Amino acid sequence: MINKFLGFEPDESKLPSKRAKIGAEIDLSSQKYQKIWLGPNHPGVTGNMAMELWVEGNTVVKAKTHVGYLHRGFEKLIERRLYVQGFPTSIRMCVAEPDTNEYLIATCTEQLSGYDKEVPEMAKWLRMLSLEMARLQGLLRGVPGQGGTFALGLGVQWGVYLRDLILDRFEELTGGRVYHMYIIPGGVRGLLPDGFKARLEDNLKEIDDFIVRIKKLMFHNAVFKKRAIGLGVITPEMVDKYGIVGTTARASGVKRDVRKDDPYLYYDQLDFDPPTDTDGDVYARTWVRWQELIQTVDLLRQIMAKMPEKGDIRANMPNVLHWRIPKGETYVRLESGRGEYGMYYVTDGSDKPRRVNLRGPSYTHGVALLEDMLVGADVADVHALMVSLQTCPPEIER
Amino acid sequence: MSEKDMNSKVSEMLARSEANAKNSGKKFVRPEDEEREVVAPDGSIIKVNPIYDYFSGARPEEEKPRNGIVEKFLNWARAESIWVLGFGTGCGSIEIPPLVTPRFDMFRFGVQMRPTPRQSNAFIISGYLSVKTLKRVIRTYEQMPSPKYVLALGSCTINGGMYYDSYSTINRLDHYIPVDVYIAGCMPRPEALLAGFGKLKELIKAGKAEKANEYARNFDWYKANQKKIVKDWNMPDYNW
Amino acid sequence: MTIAKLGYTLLGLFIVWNWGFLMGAIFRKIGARVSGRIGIPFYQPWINFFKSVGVRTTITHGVMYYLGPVFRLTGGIGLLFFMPLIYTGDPNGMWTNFSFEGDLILILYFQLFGMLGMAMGAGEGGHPYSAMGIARGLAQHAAVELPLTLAILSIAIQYDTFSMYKIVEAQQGGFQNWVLFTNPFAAGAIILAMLGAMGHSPFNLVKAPNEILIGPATEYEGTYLGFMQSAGSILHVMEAVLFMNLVFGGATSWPELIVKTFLIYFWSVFVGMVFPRYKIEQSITWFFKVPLVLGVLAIIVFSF
Amino acid sequence: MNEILDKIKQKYNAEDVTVQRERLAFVTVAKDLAIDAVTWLRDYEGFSHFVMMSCVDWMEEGKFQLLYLLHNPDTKIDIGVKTYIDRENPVMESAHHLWKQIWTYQRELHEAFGIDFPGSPRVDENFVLEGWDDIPHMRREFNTKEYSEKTYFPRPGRKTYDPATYMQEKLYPNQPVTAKRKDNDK
Repeated sequence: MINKFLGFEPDESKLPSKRAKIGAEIDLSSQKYQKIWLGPNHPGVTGNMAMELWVEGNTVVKAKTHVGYLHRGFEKLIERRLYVQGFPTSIRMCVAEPDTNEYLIATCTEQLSGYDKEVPEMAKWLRMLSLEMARLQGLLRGVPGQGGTFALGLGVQWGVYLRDLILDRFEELTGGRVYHMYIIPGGVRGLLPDGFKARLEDNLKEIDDFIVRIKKLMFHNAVFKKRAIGLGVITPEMVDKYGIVGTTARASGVKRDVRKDDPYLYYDQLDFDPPTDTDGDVYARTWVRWQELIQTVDLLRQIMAKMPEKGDIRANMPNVLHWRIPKGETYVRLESGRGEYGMYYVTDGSDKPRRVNLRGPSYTHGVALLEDMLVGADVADVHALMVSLQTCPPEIER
Repeated sequence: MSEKDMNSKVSEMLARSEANAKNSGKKFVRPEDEEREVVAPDGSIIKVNPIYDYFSGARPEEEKPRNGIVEKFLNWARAESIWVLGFGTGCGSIEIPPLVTPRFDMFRFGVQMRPTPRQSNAFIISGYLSVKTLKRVIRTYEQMPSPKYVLALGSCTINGGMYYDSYSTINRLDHYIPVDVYIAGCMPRPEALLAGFGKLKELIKAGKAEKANEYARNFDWYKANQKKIVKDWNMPDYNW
Repeated sequence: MTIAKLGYTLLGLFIVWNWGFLMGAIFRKIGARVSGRIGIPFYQPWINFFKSVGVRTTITHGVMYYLGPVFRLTGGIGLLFFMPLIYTGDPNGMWTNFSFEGDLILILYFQLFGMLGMAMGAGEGGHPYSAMGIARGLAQHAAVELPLTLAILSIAIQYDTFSMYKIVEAQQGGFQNWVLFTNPFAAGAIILAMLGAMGHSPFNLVKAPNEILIGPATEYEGTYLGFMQSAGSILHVMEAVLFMNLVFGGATSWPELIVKTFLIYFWSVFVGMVFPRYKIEQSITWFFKVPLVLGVLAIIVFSF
Repeated sequence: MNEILDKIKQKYNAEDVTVQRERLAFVTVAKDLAIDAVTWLRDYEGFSHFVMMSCVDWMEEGKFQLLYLLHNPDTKIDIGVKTYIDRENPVMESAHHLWKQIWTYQRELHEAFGIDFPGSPRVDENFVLEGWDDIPHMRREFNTKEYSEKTYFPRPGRKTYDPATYMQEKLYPNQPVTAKRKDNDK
């Protein structure tokens, strides 16, 4: 009725039936299927999450994901904390790349209070440095981790060792190993320590070696190819339908990169081209991430070269304990290692935010997409599919 | 019994169980988990209570240590071979991969990961515990064979940490399961974890890590605390 | 005479048990070194064993449940009892154990025996992952057995005997007499089938922690686990001894046995270090390709 | 940007149009028209990427504000379609047929705010909580601190200070306390 009144008809061919059920239609009471639980106590799930699988032989006929094992109620907790108090809480939303949370909440408050233009140049470069380092440490765990899902543990051992080196650099820069609290509203907390660039460059050289070794270990490996090629294919049509972002979308040939689409900080001054692939299977996703590993190392070198030596690192901000932000709302996004990572932030003129809502890539990848992807998959491949979508449960349930 | 009789009996019973469900004040019992009667293939009627049947009806019992030197030797063996359950309950589990990799290699201290609770004797509670996870943690803890040890990571397990006011996470772990070693920090560094394992070894060798018996002794108190917060007590389909 | 023989056999069992533990530790250490770690101390398996035995809680799911580890242990001990460990030149001498004419058939059976026992135990344990693990294990074992049996038949035809002792005897007098060189097809089939029998990556489907927990052993704890650790160590050494006797000329002394079993076992660890795990259907297909063809060739060559 | 905003204004009587950034705008649309507006943006204007769905509790005004944030991958424009629904009887038309992930959001909002989306698959299932018997946890009137203290055995000895007063007392003990804060703990 309303459509007629408005003078247009929605394209019915694009709409599935409104009564569409999610998942396959099978008779679960027919005793033909066995129900097994993967998780929460299972070494094959990332983080703390559960998958309820109905299997016929080795094939999954229906899957349900269960989240909430890591629910802490961040969004509620931040509502009852001052802007600056909510900050250390918020960074624990996702542990895999905590710096992305810092950037989001800092930028949201800056944009709503009107200080976003006053963030000094040096601070922006340092933010980029810390974000790229966070991406690098995530990829160092993630790329060999995909081999780890097929029981190729050797790459994981090398990768986590190198990640420790990057965490050492974080420790120098920020004082924290995993949680840094480096990017704060108005700027960053500190300048680079003496000799930081040289030490980071040393680490990057080691990572260069590692990149070559992991290529030989994984991408030239017959068994890895046999298991990963053709597994969990995401077609380009699925990308918009499921809200797929980041490397997962890029592996299907859809170029989605917030750093290019909606450049933040100084990413428009850097020379890079997000890697893509066309196959959309687990192998392609891992391959894209491997290329992104090279690119991140390159970006870190570019950032270190272009970064000014000295400069202001903090904007002149009001007393944070009495900080009131006028009523407003915004959405800020960035490209994390897993894809578009955004935050919807609403203020109401008081000294506490009204609503903070995180949009993690896992929210769409880890529930709706994973459930549909698992149908027809082998039980042995469940872990691989989950890791290839970079599911990070804490950002689903927050 | 004829087929017709059987059918009428079944429908009668279904009606009765529906009425039971309405009358009983149990909120979170799903229809398939309710106490009900089923007809066996030979026509006899059996009472089943799925929740009771899924869980072990037996209380944990205190298991006395052996005598003298035998127990000392076994304690030494237990201390030098700590098998940790691979269950990342919170964000502290991101520091487990560094522990099993070249930098901090915990294997050299005899600490290994194990995928199933039946074969592990140490449980790392890695940080905050939401109520939903706590239920699984309790069940997992009860499945582990005695003697078993619990290491609690981070300030969240001590007093709630920065989630002290959260509606979803518990504040004090030692009210729900006994804790042997607390490792403070948010989150504790891998070195701190290794030190925690060192402390646990000292406790085991001194024969002081008998918290499994303490759990059995104070079982009622622990269960009362657990039941206070875990309202939906039926496990979804853990029926093995 | 029989009593002395039994004594020697039991002594051999003790040595094999310890050597199995030590070898397991050494290989875990090698794996650790490749990753850049220090790895477990070499005495860790013994501590693990004593700890497992000292666990206070025992849970049983029925008779079959605890017969599982017992059967597995029996499989290992059976292999040891009826296979000559060391060739001394005397068919009734020490270390030949209770080898007899036709023991090869019994040994082939004992190889599968442990897996069957575990299947019963895992079934009684009732954990769905145990069932999946054992189903994978039996399927893969069947795929391994086919090329292995063909190769062993070929060797039997070659030496016209089903006696392990005679096969070892025929290979004495220099490495040019080993089956590895006299019957390369059978040797190839056995060396490839060995990968599956040893159960290392890429064929470690039975114990696949990130897929099916730890497979058949999921429900076992305490003393049962201690038994299974012992059974595992004995089985590993005895399978290496089986392949050594079949292909690599047997051993004439303990040091030779230790070096040869170490190298044979190293082959599967070496492959496993750099390869991920196959899925069960891929694994079975793999055994039905090259190893099976080699096995068939070996039969054809020696039948005519 | 202005072009598309004008179209929405014209077609759906959009009010309260705020351009937050160069390529981000929020518009408010009546409750009955919201899903149509979203469908139209998706099918005809190329906003094919669904970014997120969110809800804000405006308790004082007795309203829930729902947000559908859409992104156009070609023009790189984001438009947040907002709509207000009654807080007493929160029911909203389901949009699960538009994008596959929306049913997850609707399931979460159903649990967190108690908003009903008739027809949405699995909307009644628990999302993050299990055995929750209090009011929906993300509503403003739900006091999480009180709930936690009542339920989870707080360890004695923990003190919570108001940062402003505490800092003033510590750093400037001689001056009278001025930084009093109205305690609006929620």
